[in-house]
Formats: sequence, structure tokens, C-alpha cells
Amino acid sequence: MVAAMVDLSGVRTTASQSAQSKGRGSVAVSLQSLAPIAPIALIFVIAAVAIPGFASGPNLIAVVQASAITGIAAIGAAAITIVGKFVSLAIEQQAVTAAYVFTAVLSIGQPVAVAVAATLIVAVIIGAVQGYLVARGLNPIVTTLAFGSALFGAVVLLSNNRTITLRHNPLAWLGGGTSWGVPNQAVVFVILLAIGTVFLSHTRLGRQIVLCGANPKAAELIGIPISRLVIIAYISAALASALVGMLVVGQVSQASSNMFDGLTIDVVAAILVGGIAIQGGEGQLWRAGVGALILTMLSNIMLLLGLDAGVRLLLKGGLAAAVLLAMTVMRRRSR
Amino acid sequence: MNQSSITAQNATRRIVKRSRRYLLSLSILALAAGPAWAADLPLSGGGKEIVVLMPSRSNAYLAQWIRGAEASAKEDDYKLTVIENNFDQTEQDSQTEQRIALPHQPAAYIWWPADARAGIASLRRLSRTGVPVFQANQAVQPAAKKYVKAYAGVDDFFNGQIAGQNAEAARAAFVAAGNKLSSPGGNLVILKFIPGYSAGDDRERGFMDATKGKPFHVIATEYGGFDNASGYKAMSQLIPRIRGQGIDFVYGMSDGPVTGAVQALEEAGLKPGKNVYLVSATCIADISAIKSAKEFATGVQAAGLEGWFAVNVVARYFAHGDKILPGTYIAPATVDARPQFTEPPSEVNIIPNPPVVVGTNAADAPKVLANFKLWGQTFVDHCVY
Amino acid sequence: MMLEILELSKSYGAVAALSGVSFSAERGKVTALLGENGAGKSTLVKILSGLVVPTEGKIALDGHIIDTSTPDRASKSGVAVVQQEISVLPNLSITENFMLTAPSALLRRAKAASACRAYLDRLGLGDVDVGRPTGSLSVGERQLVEIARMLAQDAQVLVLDEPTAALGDRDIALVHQAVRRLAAEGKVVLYITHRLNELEEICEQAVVLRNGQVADRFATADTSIARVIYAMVGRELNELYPAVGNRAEPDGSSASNLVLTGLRTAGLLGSVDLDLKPGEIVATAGQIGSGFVEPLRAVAGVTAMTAGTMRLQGKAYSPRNHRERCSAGVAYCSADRQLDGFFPDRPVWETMSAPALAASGLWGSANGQRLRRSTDRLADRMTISLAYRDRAVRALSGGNAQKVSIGKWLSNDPQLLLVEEPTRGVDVGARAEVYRVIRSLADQGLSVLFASTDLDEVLGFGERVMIFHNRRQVETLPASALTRDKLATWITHGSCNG
Amino acid sequence: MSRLDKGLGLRLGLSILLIVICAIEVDGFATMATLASIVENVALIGLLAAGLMLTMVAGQLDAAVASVAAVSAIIALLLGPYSLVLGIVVALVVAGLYGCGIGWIIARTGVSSLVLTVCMLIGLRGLALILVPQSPAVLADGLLWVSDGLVARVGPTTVLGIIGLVLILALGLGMRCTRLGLSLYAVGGNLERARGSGVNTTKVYMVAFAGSAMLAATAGILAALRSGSASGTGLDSFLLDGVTAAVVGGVSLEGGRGSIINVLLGSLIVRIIAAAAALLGMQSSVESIATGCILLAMLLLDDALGTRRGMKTAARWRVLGRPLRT
Repeated sequence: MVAAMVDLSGVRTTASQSAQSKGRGSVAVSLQSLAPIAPIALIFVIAAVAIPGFASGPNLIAVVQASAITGIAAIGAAAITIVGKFVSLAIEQQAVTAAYVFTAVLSIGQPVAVAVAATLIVAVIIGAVQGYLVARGLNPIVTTLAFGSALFGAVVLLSNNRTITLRHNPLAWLGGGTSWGVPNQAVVFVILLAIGTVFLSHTRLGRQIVLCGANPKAAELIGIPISRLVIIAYISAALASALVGMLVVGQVSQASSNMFDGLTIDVVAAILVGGIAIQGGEGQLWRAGVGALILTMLSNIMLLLGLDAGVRLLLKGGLAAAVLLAMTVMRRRSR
Repeated sequence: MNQSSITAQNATRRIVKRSRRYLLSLSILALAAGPAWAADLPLSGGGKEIVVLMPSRSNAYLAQWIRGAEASAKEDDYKLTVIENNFDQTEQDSQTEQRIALPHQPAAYIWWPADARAGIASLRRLSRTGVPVFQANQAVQPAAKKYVKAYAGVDDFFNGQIAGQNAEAARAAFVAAGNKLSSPGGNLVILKFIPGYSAGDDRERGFMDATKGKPFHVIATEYGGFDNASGYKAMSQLIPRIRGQGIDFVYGMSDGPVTGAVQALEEAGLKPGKNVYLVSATCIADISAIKSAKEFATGVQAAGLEGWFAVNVVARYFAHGDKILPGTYIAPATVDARPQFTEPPSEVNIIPNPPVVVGTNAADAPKVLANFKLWGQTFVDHCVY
Repeated sequence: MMLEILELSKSYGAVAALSGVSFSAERGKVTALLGENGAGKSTLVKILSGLVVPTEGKIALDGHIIDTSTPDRASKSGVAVVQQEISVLPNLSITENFMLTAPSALLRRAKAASACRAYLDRLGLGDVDVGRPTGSLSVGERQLVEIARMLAQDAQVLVLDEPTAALGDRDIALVHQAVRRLAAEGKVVLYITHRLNELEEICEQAVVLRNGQVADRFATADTSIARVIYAMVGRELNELYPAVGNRAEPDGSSASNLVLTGLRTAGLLGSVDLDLKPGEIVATAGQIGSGFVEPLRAVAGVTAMTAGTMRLQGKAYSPRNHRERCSAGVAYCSADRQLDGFFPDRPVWETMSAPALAASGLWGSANGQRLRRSTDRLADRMTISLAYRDRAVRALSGGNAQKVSIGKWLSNDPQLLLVEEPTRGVDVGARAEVYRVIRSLADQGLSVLFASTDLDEVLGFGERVMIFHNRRQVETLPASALTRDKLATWITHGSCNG
Repeated sequence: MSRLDKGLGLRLGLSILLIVICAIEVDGFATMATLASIVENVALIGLLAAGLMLTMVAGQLDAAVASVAAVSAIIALLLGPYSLVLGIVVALVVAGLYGCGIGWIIARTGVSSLVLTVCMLIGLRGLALILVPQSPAVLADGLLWVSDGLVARVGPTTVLGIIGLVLILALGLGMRCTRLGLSLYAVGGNLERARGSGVNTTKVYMVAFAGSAMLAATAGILAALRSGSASGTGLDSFLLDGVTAAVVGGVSLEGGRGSIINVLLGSLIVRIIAAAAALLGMQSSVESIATGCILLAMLLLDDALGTRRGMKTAARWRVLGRPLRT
């Protein structure tokens, strides 16, 4: 009796109605999750029809390749977004640091394993420090901004403002090589995206990271160690940046201070254009990769059209804004 | 030695000869114009201060420039103060205001505008202090000529011309190697620096000027940044679009983007140094492409040398009693030792920018580089920092 | 002279939140607006405040149709709403909050300060500094500021949406006083409440909504509570509070679950003692600020214990954080469960399974399907409808959301449940459900310690009552030994002979 | 009140400490000329920070200020040959209209302002490059007196400094003494509650973003006039400078808090470091380490003093889109 009454108060729908509404709900959900795909598909189709050379295999591989670096960094940085700490503004600086540490260790004659280990250890430290500060309650945007600034200054100072060029590049195969015609960078990107996606939905750590972003207060009350998760998220972002740093060193055999100019903005744009809820708590990591792809595709199309740099930037900003607005409106409708 | 490399060497010799002649005549002109004080003047500045207002040395080229300038200041007994901005004109303007306002003014200012050709009002205010102002690295705008005593540094137009000559040599070698040009002039891709960066425009003009006799067919002009990674990114996205037309030559504004382009071309299955020739006229940091002869030719635009030269021009200005000669002076590209600069500086003082043509034979390339010398220093000394 | 609601309807897509609601409310009287969550009250309030535009229908004041299409126009038409969720801006001072709703574009702080002073005095907040940010006031004080601000607007129609839901007795009396004065001034007062005893105390007439329609109207003077409940839930509600079941204790002196001895915290002036048996439900009662939530928070590890000992199932226990508390098998629900009780944008089952997930540690795999299935049993026990388990918690009604936020703890098999205000924001029907569920859990051996300002709840649902006054535990009595009046005397005077 | 005082005291103390250290350690720091230059730059950066503060107080963030400043400066200088005054007016009007539009979109769609304005940052930079693709727009010789006029010394500052400070203080007065100003804080404190209190939130957002854009435009135009040129790639650092000054000035990114005096002190702290670095001929990498550390220290100190505590739960990062609870 009482149970029925509760249903009256809360549900107020008959079974068939609720099934119907559930069906509608799931349609809305899938529409929502497809939202970032829609612009990609649209752009892709239009471009393939209208622009000669766009739909060619080499060009598409070039697009994936060009989005790989941004994408890999975005996968790591997305952990910060998902755990509810917005984005890191120190991605560029972390990548530069990694590039310098890696080349420096290699150029003093250490084996590649040592260089990789050193780079990753430095990344873990960098990530842990930032994560600790943010977990203490400092504003994540400003903390990473300040930390990045100090980090960059320190690296440039320590490197004595020099470019380090490798005579022998042990990571050339990874940074520049191809497997079955696909650039290895792109392979790494896709593998990481898959790993990350599975990680978030199929591990305790991943699921708790998502919950922590969804509502940190509730997460804390049920005993989820949110500080630790925040630190882990920052470490993973730093590790992804470090990987990006090493991959690019593998590709170009050198470390220079301005080699990642603009990466941070690209990564932030990729995360947001992909549609990862910026408030956190939405565990769809693949969106970060999709975002990177959309952005690269946009610039690729404009490049194929032979547009001038100014026009290209203008369109890039405008289109990104349009995608963003369309997605925001769609998401609100589906709620 | 196969046929193609001999042709390449001939072409090289021709270029070197031609540019030597050009430089020689210019320097003779300059010498003739000035009074002939042949005596070795001591350039002692007596510890006076030279203030350099320039963008940040977090960029390796600028850092090397400062090292050269500091060496030069030490030789001539000047105290060098570098005030850096973060590639930001507003910051440079405030720094200028601040420095101008101080009671102790330096002996000279060296002005390297943050934003190419910008900051004209700050330059004017610098010149009003009465302290001589010398501009470095970025060519003096016509409107700003009256505020600047002299210019010392690279000439981007000249650099473009050298690149043009390199490209012509590459074309000759390309044909001689039995490759077929995709168009009468040969298809060319230009990788410029970044949008709005005027050095890129000047170099492009210089290149066009040097090749106007038999112009290349430019199939794409793309921004390839300053470093390998940017060059790679630009080229790899460009290739699918233009490949069908045939890519014969790539002109990169410096070796950074060229090295990236080499990578991108190789990944696309093209063979730099075989069926596509790449040239530049500025070596920077990474010499792997030129060393493996995947890049056909480059030029030595040495950051350290430029910095040394800029301070030297200032020192000579004072040593000669504040004298400036009219016209342009291009410093000779002497091989074994730095030339004796005994004459007063000219209005425009350009550092040498000798071409380095290694051709297409990877085995010979290191030798060519090893044999190269400018002002007594090797290719590596100038280009690796 | 009255406010008339004329055939008001509002639908969201296919769902009708209001359908053809008509009633009138006279000036000079307090009209209660009753109904369960989801009955359409809040939609009506939103329409009146201009936040929602009705699909059909009109609102008339004194015979003239008024415009409430935007919040701005609504307030210009003379309608002022005290929202259920307090709308005083926490980052602004009291004066600034007043100035926000003032008509002038230029601020005159000194004048505004003295003006709002007068209104605050009328509500008994005379000793509060008007320059203080309202965020630093207590919830009750904020509610009064809110009402004061409304008074200052010189509104003709005043809508109060559960103004006393979060208040203690002293504050409630203040609010009632204020409401009576407003009515006496000849205003239309619409008073929404879940506290049925408020009906007789201050309301003259009542309108009951059910399923978006008017279910009943009556004068409160000649109405029984039973009729009210019948009108609200559509059926009679026999037992709000479930009876204590057959506790499975072999002998009367079963081992204690929680023992507090000489417990003190920074928020208490005296020490607290308690011996909580398995299966027992104990209430702490007191006015806001009397320290009655302190023992819960100390056991929960939210506030630090400064002296005394806590023993959980015979073992010394002093949690430094929520993790340690959870692993000791203690569940805690704060009063503001809208804020920290669940994950609003995630599906219900994720909230339900979260404590178990957290308890399983960070390392290892987690199968979503299995987690989802594991919550079915809990959801059944909490009687959460099947259709809702995959939906976002946000989409649930208040009562169901409360069940989720309490029920999630079952995934963790706790020994002890600490709940602040177990039924805050829960309507009558769902409230019985929450009691029933907690009772049945207790009957299976769970100990429950809850803090409440609702005296009926304390007496009806608690087996024993810890009474707090002036930040001291003054007495612990079996609920059966108390009456509502006695308890009220205890908590207001700290003794039984007021 | 006491919380405000603590933040103010902290910043005042730090400024004085820095000034004393620099006066002792840095040759040429303790001169009127250096002071004038510092004040001038405080005014310039303060304009940006004050604009950012408008949006930050309203719980949003306008990340496009640098590009807005660049485009406005270019418009003003391109129109300079016809009439500089006209150019400036047109630039300001364009910036204002742009800001209104952005504010309207954000209010209506609930889109994350940070993301939208990052898009604008990119797009408007493109516009700047379209307007002046190669050589920058320069101030004609005949107009260089404007530039000199701006840096002419007036007591402890310059004409530019006075213009900037007057505008900033006027803004501060406006925020304190008008209902609109109060509404900004209200919206930043809690959007829904502000709406419930009868605040027209759309209007508030439009005002905030229009104000931010116009202040950025003013700063951009002043900077361009001072340097006599405006290029397509110029004024890039404005965003970072402005945000740094605002954050050192204690403006909370959570919204609802921030005061002009603190922002001015924040700008002062940042500029003292910059001035000392310039006078010492310090490497820019050292300067960026110093700036980063000061920022971190500021955050930690604020945190320790509790000036940022207390309201974290109330307002949740509206800059990132709709709040958690709608």
C-alpha cells in the first residue's frame, strides 16, 4: 500500500508511460552523446564532396597524425577536467620540460630507458606538486598558470637558453615512423584513447574519478579519497604531456623552448569542442580525441582551401564557437 | 663521384664565386667611401654601458645573439645590459619608458623591436634622449630612419636572395640529376615563418628578386613556424593537397622548418635530396638535414656573429668619433679569420650570409661542412647552439 | 479584494505540471498551499514569481489581471516570493541584499542601512550587524533577512515557500509572528508548508493541490488533519511512524554498538554520553545552535572530538576523515543532501553503488554491469521504482532523491547510520516511506542516530531522545516518556518545568 | 569586513615590502621617473584587470581581452589618418557592441564563457591579421605628439597613467555605488538567487562583457598610441598580464568577490616585479619564475588567511557553464 502511494507521489506515471519516457530518455541520451560526432560528420561530408584531395587516404592519415599530439595531451588533461578541476594551463610547459629532460639525459650518454624513466619521474613530480596544491583548495586555473610559468622559466634557465639537438635519436621510430602506413604517433593516440576510455569505465579508480568530478562533496562523504584522485589526475596529465614531449623529440630530434607554442590552447579547445562537460564528472574520454580530430580537420580543410592565415584563424574561432553553441543548446534541450 | 654531384659542385662554385664578387665589390665601395685610416684603432669603451632592448632569450637564436654580443662587449670593454621582453611590444614600451627615465643614461641603445617594425614611438623617444640608438635584427622602417644612427644585423632581403641563389643551384642540380621539372620553372613550396612576421615577407621578396630571371612556380606558401615541429606539421598537412602537382623544391625560411619538412616528405614517400630538393639560407641549431644532404643548401646566418657584429658597430661608432658612413656595408665573408673592421660603421651594416651548398651526396656532406669556415669558425660553431 | 488564480495550466512537453488550477486568496488572511512534492506547488510559485510562464490562464489581483511574465514584472505587479531555496545572496551584506531589490539605480548605503535596520527589528534581528555578509548568518537568520527584504518591497501578494523548513522553534515563532503581521496589514499571504501543525497555528484557509489540480479547499478552523492528508495523498495515511519491530536480541543487555563517554567538541559546552544498541533509533533534539547535531558530527568525523572517548562495537574509534569513518561501517547523511547526498547528473545506480565502490579501494577493475545489478537489491529495499534506476538523480522527486541519498549507504552494509534532518524537504507521503525503510533497516540490526528540529519526528520516530539546550546535553529520555509540549519545554528551557 | 581587510592588508604589505626591497637593491628604482613609469603601467594593466574583474565578479571570464585589445587598437590606428578621435570612438563602439553580443549569448544559452571567449580570442586574432596582414598600422608622423603627450610626466605619473587611473576609479565607484554594480556581485554570488531577487541577469552579463571589452579596447588603444603602432600579432600578452594582476588582486574566479583597490594593488605588485626585472636586466626566464612563485605564494597566503574560504560551496565555477544545480 505504502509503496504504491510513494509511486503516486514520485513517479505519477503508469508502467507503459514510464517505459515510453525511458525510451525517449535513451534516445535523448544517445543524441547527446552523438552531438560531437554530428559536426564532424557534417564537415567531413561537405569537405569530401567539395574539396578535391580531402577524402584521399594520405590526407586523412595526415589529419589523424596532426591531431595525435594535441589528442594525446588532451587525453591526459581530460582527467583533470573529469575530476572536476577544469583544465591545466601548464600543458605546454610540461611538454617542454619533458622534451628537455629527455634530450638532456640522452645527450649525456645515458641509454634511452634511463632517459624515458627520468622524464616520467620528473612528470610525476610535476603533476603531484600541482595536484597537491589544487587538492588543498587552490584555484586550479591560476595554480597551473603560475606553476607553468615558473616551470618554463626554470627549464629555460637550466638549459641555458639552448636548443638541444640529438645526434642519434633512439625514439625516431616512435615519433616519426609508421606502422602499416599509419604514423606511429597516431597509433599511440588511438591506443591511449582506447586505454583511457576503458580505464574510466572499468576500473575502480576511473569510476571514482568520475564520481569525484560529478559531486566532490558527495564523493568525500562516502569516503572517496578526493585529494588523492585529484593528485592522480594531475599526474596523468603530466605523464601525457611528457609522452607528447618525448614523441615530438623522437620526431624532430631536438628540444627547444618554443616547440609547443599554442599546445595548451589546442588541448583546451579539443576537450571543450569534444564536449566533455567542463564542470567535471562526465566520463567520456573519447570526446577529447574527437575534439582534437574536429579541430585538426577544420584547419586541414582551410589549408586545403588555401585560405590566408588571418581568415583561417577567424574561421577557426567562429566555427569552434558555432560547434560549441550548437552542442550547448542541444545538451540543454535533451535535459 | 657521380655526374649529379659534380654538377652540384660546379653550381656551388658558381654561386660562391658570384656572391663573393658581389660582397667584395660592396666592401670595396664601402672602403673607398670612408677615409683610409688603416691604423688599428683601439675600440676601448672604458666600461661604458650599452643597453639592449630586445625580446626574450628563451628563444635559442636570441640567446646565442646575446652570447655573441657579450663576447664583443668584453673585447671592446663595454658593459652590456640586456632588457628582455616576452616578445611583447607593450612590455618593451614600458621598459623603454623606464630606462629613458633613469638619471644614468647609457652610452648607446641597441633596439630590437619586439614586434617586427613596431614600436616606432618608443624608438623616437629613445632617440630623443640624445643617446645614439642602433637597431638590430629587424630592418629599420622608412619612417623610423631618422631615429636610428645605424642598423646592424641580418638583412632578410639579402638572406632571401641567397636562398634564391641556393634554389637556382638546386634546380640546376635537380635537372642534371635527370629529374623532370613538374613545371617550366619547377614547382616550389615556400614555408614562411608565422603570420604577421615581416622577416618572412622580406625573405620572400629577396627570394623572388634573386630568381626573377627564371621564376619558380610557387604551388603553395604556408606558415611553417621557426622550429622543426611546426615545419613538420605544416608540410605534412600540405603534402596530400599538392602532391598531385608534383613537389620539386621546398624553400624554408630557416633550417628548422626545413628539417621538419624533410621528415614529412620522407613519411609521404618522397625522397629529399633525390626527387625533391630543399633549400634555406639560415642554419639554426639542428644541422641533421644538411649533414645528411637531405637539404641541398643552406646559408650561415649566425646568431652569435650577428650579436658580436651589432656591439662591434656601436664600438666602432664611438672609436671613430661618432662617425657614420652613408650606405650599406655587407661584412666580408672571410674564411680563416674575422676581418679587421677598422673603418667607421655604415648606416646599414649587414652580417655575411654565405651560402653552404652540400649537394645531394650524403657521404660528402659532412666533408663540405667540415671544410666550411667563416671568420675562422666552423659551420658547427656558427650554427649549433 | 483578493488574489485570483484563473484556470492556470503549465505543461512541460507531454507532462502537465498544472492543469486548470483556480482558487482565490483573500487579503488579510494567511492561505496555506498544500500538496505533496510534485503536486504542482513549486510550478505555481514559479509562475507567480515570474520564473515560469504558464501555458494558459491568468492571475488577477483585486479584479485586475496582473503581468508576471518575468521576475521583474512580477515584482512590479506587487508579487513577492520567498523561495524555498533562500535567495539571499551569501556574498553580499544584509544592506546590499536590500539594495539589490531597491528601485533606485544609485546606491545610498547609509540610508539603506537604516531602512533595512527597521525591517530587521520588526523580525527580531535587531542585534545583527547589517554590514555582515549574509553568508555568515545562520540559515534561520538568512530566512528572516529574506522575509525582511520582501517586506521592504511593499508587495501586496506575499508567497512564502516553506519558510520554516530549515528553522528551529525560536526562528519559527519569529517567522509566524512576521507572517501574522503581514496578513494583518491587509496583504495576500500564500503560505506553503509541509509542517501540518502550522496549518492551525497561522493559516486561516487552505488550498490542496494534487496531480496539478486543486484537490480540496477548506477553512483550517474546522478541518481535521486526516482530511488534509487525505486531500494531499488521495487516501488516508494510517501510520506515519512505523512501530518498532521484533528486535532480534537474545537478551536485554546486548552488546552496545556505539558508546560515547564524556564526548566534547568545540561546539559543545558540556559533555555527551550515549549508549546506542544495535537496532535502536535515537534522536537528538534541540533548537538550532543548541549543539544537538554535534554528537552526530563528532561521530561522523566532521568535527573534531576534544575530549572523551568514542567506542564502536567495543573498539576505540576516532575517525580523522570520511574514509576512516566509512571503513569503520558508519554512514552519515548531512542535512543538506541536495548538496552532498548524491551525484545529480549521474544515474541513480551510480549513487547507490558509490559507497561500496569507495570501500573497495582505488585499485582493481570495476564492472559497470555488475555494479548496476548489485544496486537492484538496495533499490528494491528502498522501493525506488525500476523506471528510475537508470535516470539521473536530478530527474527524481525530492522524496525519491532522499531515499537515494540515504539508501546508498546500504551498499556498504553499515553498522551505524547518522542522519541529520532525515526528512527535510520530503513530503508527507514520502516521509512515511523514509521512516519505514529506516525502521526496517534498524530491525535488522542497524543503529540509527538522527538529529531533527521536527519535534513530531523526534517523538514519533526516535525511541530515545537526547535533549540539548545551550550547547549542553541536558537529558536523555525514552520517547514514550515525552509529549510534544514537554519536549518543547525541554528544548526551550533546558528543563521540564518551564 | 575583516576578511576584506585581511586581503587588502596582505596586498598592501606585500607591495610595500617589494618597494622597500627594490629601492634598496635595485639601482635607479627609487626615482620619481621609475615611479611614474610604474604607475603608468599599473594604470594600463589595471584597465585590463578591472575589465576582467567585471566578468570575474559576475562569475564569468572574458578570455578574449587580448584579441579585442589588438583589433580595437588596429581599428583606431587604421582610421587615424582620417581622424584619430573618430578611430578611437569607432573602436570603442565596436568593442562595446561585441561585448554586448557575447554577454547576451552567454546569458541566453548558458554556454561556458571561458570556452566561448577562447574561441573569440582565436577568431579575433584572425581578424587582426586580416586587417593588417603584414606591416603594422602606424601612427603618422604628424600624430606622434599624441604618443608623447600620453607619456608626458604629471607629478608621480603620466597622462596615460592619469587617464587609466581615472577610468579605473570611476569603474570602482560605479561598481560600489550603483545597483548595476551590486547586481554584478549578486549574479556572481549565485545566479539563480540573483534572478530570484529580481536582477535582470541578461542585462548584467551584457554590461559585464561590454565593459570588459571596452576596457580592454581602451588599454589596447592606449598601448598602441604609446608605442605608435599596432600589429596583427601584438598585445598577445594582455590576457596573461590582466589575469595575473586580477588574481594577485584577489578577484575570485568563483565569482561574487573582488575590489578595485585590491586589483590596483595586484597590478602594482606585478609591475614592481617587472620594473625591477627590467632595471636589473634580468633574464625573462628569471622573471617568469618570479611571477609564477609570487602568484603561487599569493594563492597560498590567501588560502591560509581564509580570504577565499567560506563561500566555495555556494558558488560553483559558473565560468564553466551552468551551475551544478539549476
